[in-house]
Amino acid sequence: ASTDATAAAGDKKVYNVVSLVNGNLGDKSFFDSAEAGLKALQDAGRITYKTIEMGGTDEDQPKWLETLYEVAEAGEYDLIICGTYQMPDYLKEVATAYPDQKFLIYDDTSYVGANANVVNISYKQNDMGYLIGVYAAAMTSETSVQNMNAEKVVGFVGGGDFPVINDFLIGFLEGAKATDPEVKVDTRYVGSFVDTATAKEMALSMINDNKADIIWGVAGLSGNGAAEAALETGKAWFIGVDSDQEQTFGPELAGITLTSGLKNVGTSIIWIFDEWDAGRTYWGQLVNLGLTEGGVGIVTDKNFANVAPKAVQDKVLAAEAAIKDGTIVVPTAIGDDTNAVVALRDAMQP
Amino acid sequence: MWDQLLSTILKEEFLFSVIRITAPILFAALGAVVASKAGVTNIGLEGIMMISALFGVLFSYWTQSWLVGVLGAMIVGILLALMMGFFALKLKTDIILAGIAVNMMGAGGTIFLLYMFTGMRGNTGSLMSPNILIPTVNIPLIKDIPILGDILSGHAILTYLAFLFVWLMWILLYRTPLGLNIRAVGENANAASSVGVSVLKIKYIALALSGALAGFGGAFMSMYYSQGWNSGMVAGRGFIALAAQAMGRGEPVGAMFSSLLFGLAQALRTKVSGLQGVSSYLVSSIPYVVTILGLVIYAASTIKRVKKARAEHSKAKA
Amino acid sequence: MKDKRMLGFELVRGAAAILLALAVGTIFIFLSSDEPFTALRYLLIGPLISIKGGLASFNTQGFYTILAAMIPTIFTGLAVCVMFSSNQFNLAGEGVVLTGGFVAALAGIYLHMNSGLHAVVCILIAAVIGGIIMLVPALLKVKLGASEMVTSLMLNYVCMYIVLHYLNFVFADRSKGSTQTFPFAETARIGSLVPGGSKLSWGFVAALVFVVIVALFMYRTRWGYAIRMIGINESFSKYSGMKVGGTIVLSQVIGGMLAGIGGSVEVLGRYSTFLWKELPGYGWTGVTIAILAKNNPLLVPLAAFFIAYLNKGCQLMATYCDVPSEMIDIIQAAIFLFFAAEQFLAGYRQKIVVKNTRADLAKVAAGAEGGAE
Amino acid sequence: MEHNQNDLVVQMKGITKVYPNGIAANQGVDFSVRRGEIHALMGENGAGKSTLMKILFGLEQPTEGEIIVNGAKASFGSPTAAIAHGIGMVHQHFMLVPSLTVAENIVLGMVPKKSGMFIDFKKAIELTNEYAEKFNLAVNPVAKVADIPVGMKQKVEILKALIRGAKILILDEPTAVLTTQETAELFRELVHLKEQGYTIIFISHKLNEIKQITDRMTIMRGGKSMGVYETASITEQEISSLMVGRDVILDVQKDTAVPTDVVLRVRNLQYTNEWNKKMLDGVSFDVRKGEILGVAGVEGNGQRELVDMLFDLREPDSGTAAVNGKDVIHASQAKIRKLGVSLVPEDRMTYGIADAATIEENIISDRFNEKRFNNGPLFNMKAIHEESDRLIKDYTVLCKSRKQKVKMLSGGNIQKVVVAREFSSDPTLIIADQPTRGIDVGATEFIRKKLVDLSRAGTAVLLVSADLNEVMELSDSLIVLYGGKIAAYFEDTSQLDDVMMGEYMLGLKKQSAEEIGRVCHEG
Ligand SMILES: Nc1ncnc2c1ncn2[C@@H]1O[C@H](COP(=O)(O)OP(=O)(O)OP(=O)(O)O)[C@@H](O)[C@H]1O
Ligand SMILES: Nc1ncnc2c1ncn2[C@@H]1O[C@H](COP(=O)(O)OP(=O)(O)OP(=O)(O)O)[C@@H](O)[C@H]1O
Ligand SMILES: [Mg+2]
Ligand SMILES: [Mg+2]
Repeated sequence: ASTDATAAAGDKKVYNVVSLVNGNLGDKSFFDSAEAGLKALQDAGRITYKTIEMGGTDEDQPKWLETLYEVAEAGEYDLIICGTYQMPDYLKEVATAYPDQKFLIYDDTSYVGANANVVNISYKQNDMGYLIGVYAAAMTSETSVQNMNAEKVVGFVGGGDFPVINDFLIGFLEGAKATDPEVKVDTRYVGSFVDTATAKEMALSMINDNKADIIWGVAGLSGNGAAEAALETGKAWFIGVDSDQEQTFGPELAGITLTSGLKNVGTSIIWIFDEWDAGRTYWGQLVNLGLTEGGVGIVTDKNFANVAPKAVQDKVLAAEAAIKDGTIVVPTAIGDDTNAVVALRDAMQP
Repeated sequence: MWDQLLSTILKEEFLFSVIRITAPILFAALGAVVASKAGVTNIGLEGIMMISALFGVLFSYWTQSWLVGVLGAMIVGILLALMMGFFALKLKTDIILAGIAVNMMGAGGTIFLLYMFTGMRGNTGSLMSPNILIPTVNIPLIKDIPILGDILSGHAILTYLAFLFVWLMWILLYRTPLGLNIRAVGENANAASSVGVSVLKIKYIALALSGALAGFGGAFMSMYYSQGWNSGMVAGRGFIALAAQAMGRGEPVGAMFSSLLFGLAQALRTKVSGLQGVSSYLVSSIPYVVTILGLVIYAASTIKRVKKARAEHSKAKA
Repeated sequence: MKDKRMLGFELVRGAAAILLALAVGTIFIFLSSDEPFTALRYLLIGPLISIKGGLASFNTQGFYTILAAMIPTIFTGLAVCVMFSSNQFNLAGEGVVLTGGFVAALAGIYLHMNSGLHAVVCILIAAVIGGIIMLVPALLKVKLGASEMVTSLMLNYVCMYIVLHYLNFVFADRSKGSTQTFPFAETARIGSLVPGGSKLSWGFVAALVFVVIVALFMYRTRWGYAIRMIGINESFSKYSGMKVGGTIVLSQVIGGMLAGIGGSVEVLGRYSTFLWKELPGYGWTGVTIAILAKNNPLLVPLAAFFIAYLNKGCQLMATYCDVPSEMIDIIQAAIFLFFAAEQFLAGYRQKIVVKNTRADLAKVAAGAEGGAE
Repeated sequence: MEHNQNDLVVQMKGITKVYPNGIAANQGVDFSVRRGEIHALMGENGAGKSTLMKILFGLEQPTEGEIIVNGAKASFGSPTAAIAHGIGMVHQHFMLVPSLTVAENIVLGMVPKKSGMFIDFKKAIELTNEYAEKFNLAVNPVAKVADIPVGMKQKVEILKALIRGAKILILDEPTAVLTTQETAELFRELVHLKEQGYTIIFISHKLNEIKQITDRMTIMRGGKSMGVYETASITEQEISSLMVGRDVILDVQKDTAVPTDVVLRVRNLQYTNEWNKKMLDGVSFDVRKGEILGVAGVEGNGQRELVDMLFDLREPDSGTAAVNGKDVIHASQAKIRKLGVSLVPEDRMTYGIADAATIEENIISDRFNEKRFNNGPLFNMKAIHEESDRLIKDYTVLCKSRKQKVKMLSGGNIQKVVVAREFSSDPTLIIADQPTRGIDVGATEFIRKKLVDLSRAGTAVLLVSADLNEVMELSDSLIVLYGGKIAAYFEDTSQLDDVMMGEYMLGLKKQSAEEIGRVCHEG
């Protein structure tokens, strides 16, 4: 065994990784994104990995902790990966119980380095939301563009009224307000990430009652309902989230998708391994990946390039630059005691 | 704020959406009606809708025909209902448990089936394209009537079918021998079997009808309401349908009005959620609160009516 | 004596049902897995036996996990037993578990008390709230004749949205990315019986105590008796002079209290903050358990164990093999269907019955002849 | 005689039936019926009569044995097959769908159609009328079955069988619910059917009826056949002893009553039912301590309504009723019981028992709240066991143990459980509504005797019975209900004869208000 170890030490180490999904793959969002990143790493021969789907319902919650304990106890893995804002408390318990085991948690800001064996990656979805807000606000009165009306109303269909979603929202609202103070944002929550039909009803109401012509869906699969509403009425555009929905949609829906806000979980995981191999580690730290690090971003090829007038594109790119260089600091809804997002949301509701 | 709400409600589009929201619930509610008339509580409607919604998409994708998709969904609905029937009627599994089992299959089993058939996870992505969606139709004369035309015309074929089924269901139950058998079996199975009516057969038929209707409801969900299937998309509509059935006292027309009431509440919720400063959570509970209230008012009025009738009746005698 | 012989049959029947359901599951496993035998092994014996390097050993942690998973479902199972016993098809257990857990958590956060007492007070509050919630379907049924099945189904959603509203807008810990309350006081927590991730807490002991209490209540008290009689024949009970309406309400309230306790024990015993964001599903599991237990409280732990075991087995299979985790639902569905199938193997049963009866008759005849001589 | 007397239309050979609960209801029974005869099937409750007939009708499958119909071996997997062989059955308990009309019930399963798929309601009504006329069984085809009296229900049942072309009619205790007149009418019809070549299998507990119309009889005891007899050549005493294995004394011995204070006082009850029929019209009477007041009358003349009023199952439009001065009209059943009122209900399966509960649980249903059965919050199981064992013994309930489910008992034993409870609660007033309907001779005798004993011990008894012999024999005094009014009051029943009673019951005669008023013992 010792000869193996020295031999391996010569090469780059092949890590054995387990990824715990507290939901299911196929979300076309961060779990799939994480999976894609791991797959790429495995294909490159840098890791071996196993993904465990633990299910995402409240009834599945006991499994999350149990499974964490199980994989930590197994001691076979160089790194245990999990994600989402629902995991930190469980992780804290297990990471404390197994101080020699390394963990990574993504898409969470609340863990914040309680254990020296955990690296915590988060994504500045508020920054990304800001760019989308700028884009939408700039577009909504561009009547030269097909389907756009003069009314300055855009829509936001959220999966539920809670901090992560509202972190997207607050960026969106701020971006829109900064671009055009007259813009109204019709915000509604489906209360479910799977009820496409209700999301569709809400989007239809936004389009028909309030003349919204751009709708950002931040509601998992429910978001598709909003896209369909836009397509069917022929009076609005859709903006996707998490992954590039112009690629995942069929041609019709992709055709009315202006862009997508990206949360690059996979990229960030690859980035961590790059850093690790390069000798830079972040154990015990929160790594908040923003636009600069490629943790978040917006899709700028396809419809963004083809549909948006140059002036609009420039505004978005300028905002991106400003955020990157720190000129613009986007507030966050996470850990915000004042709940500023609610006041802003109500103020901008048409 | 209220005038804003009012202005959105006083639109044709609002009533149009009420009808659209009602349709899938109505299908399932009629399914609940026919099953309960035969003495079977079909609590598995939710699961049947989920599974047939999935197969509706798959069939229409495979054949590139919406019609085949809808029929496929219907057949899957029938098969599931018959399976429930086999266990509940033949093997005497508690019907509620059989229903829960079907709902389980609808929740997780669908994801597994989708994976088995297509390798996709969680949703059917772009399998469903607009050209194989259930088409909408404009009704020739009605569409030109102001207001009414905007409310009644332009719905999906299946929407009209749902309301047509209310009438057909009534005919079936009250004007055909099969309906007579169904009612007899549901009310007194011994009586039916003593005259040579096969209770089992009738219950199977009623369940199959129930499954077919839920299948239509499922197809409506994934092939019109949404373009494609995703896990959890039926989101409790099968249960709501049970409520509609009960609130409508198990009658087709009653179930239709209850379904409409629910559709109305749900449409209202959509509108109210667009107002400033409302809690999306409390707003989301509107349809359910309305259903309970509807049930209460209905029950209370029934009691009152009975009491009043009695009072008048004694007065007349005095 | 005859009962004993039939018991043997029931065991055989149960085993056969499980085997058949597993056979159905196996078909799917073979359809979707490259290592079906390993998958089956995990499913069947994995929960209790772990095999490492060819050595089988008792999976203690797995066992604790199963016991811990039984805690909420024993309570909801008991709740459903009591509610169904009065022939009320009340499905509001879901909503009550959620609400019970929520109010217990709030009491755990905002009340300050001594260890021990604090947790008990939290649970009591949950019980009271649970009972009050169940008053809704119960009174609507008794006073107005509104179908309790429907009102309770709808009530679940109402409970959920109200809890979520307060959770989000009033009690959320805003420093967290996910919606949850502040952690409850140490004094309110229900301690673990064993270390590790199983979260097997004293709640398990409480659950077993409640099994005995509920069984005593149902079979050894006048209220339980009245509940059962009303469930069997309401007209008869009324005619006998029982207070039918009141007793029905009582049974629903007790069911609500049990479900509320279940929710609170689960939350206080397993978590450190309240973090449910949807109906947790234990109410439905309770229905299944009550049906498997045939409304007999004493059989509830058995049924709960069975369900928990199955869940764990499916979970292991999904974790360590290539069978998608959703396979669980199909296997479970099949097991439920067969296990609860009363007529399953009825032909075989009838043969046993006939044989037994023949033997009895023969014995009686022989006795009579013997006596005559 | 055109047909061959020895032509056996039905033969059942070696029939054994073991129910899933392990009860061997039939044990190697041989049974055969000749074409064109009326054949009685007799036996105590639980002897296996209904089971044997259900097998013949395809409702139950025999564990063993064979059935030969019209000389050919037959096997009936379902009633459909039996019906196809010309067998029709009128069940002991009605098999009707209450929400459907009479005509719909009659044509159920063979509905006349129009346009190939719709029900031809007109045809159904015509058909009903046609058969009703042909067989002289008057029914109202458009009435809902829920709304019609039992007598008509019985006719509907018979029509159901006839319309399906039944040539072999099984009647399982058809007269149990019928009035004397209706029974007589039915018998005429049966004889008429017999003359037309129909074969009738007739189950009844009433010996006089059997003697009256049957040709032969098969007697069953304990699941076995006790043999076949020519009716003409066997006495009632012989039948009884074959059925129960001993001689039965049918006359109840009783001393003259010494009634004292009024216990139940009913004044001017008025009740109009949902269909605006006046069911009670100024009914007033008293029942005194120590007497049995009988209520005679053709069924449907207000007896059921009267009992319902007294036990809070219905509310009258006006009028009062009080037990020992306390109002019972507006009291709940619980309160009424507290006043010491017991009821042996007419419909024992609905009101009298909880079928899935044990005998013990059924016995304590009215007294489980009492102190002696409770230790604090818990039941005093010992006391409860003692009570139930005592009553099971006292009332000779035939069972394996107090833990046996009531639904496993035969009808007669179920009634004994009801009676044991109702008679043993130390009541001040017993309302006995058809206390011996449909149960065997042994049980009947037992219950009647108990009733007399109780009244002699000082209980007031209100006896409602459609069995004229029963009321005349048991009652000390008696009222006759006709059209919701009291048509007659007889202070002393010893001089009554059925002819005169019949005249009052049929409304041919009516006493003066003064004579009737004597039933109110004012002052
Ligand atoms: N469906 C059944 N399941 C189990 N046991 C039954 C069933 N039907 C009847 N029995 C039992 O079989 C025995 C015979 O019953 P059966 O109904 O044939 O008697 P019967 O002669 O018709 O009595 P009765 O005069 O009371 O109608 C009884 O002990 C009864 O309890
Ligand atoms: N499925 C069953 N399981 C157990 N016992 C049954 C079942 N069905 C009927 N019985 C019982 O068997 C007995 C015989 O039934 P049946 O229908 O012949 O009428 P019965 O009530 O016995 O007749 P009677 O009124 O003449 O006494 C009844 O006491 C009934 O309760
Ligand atoms: Mg615009
Ligand atoms: Mg019988």
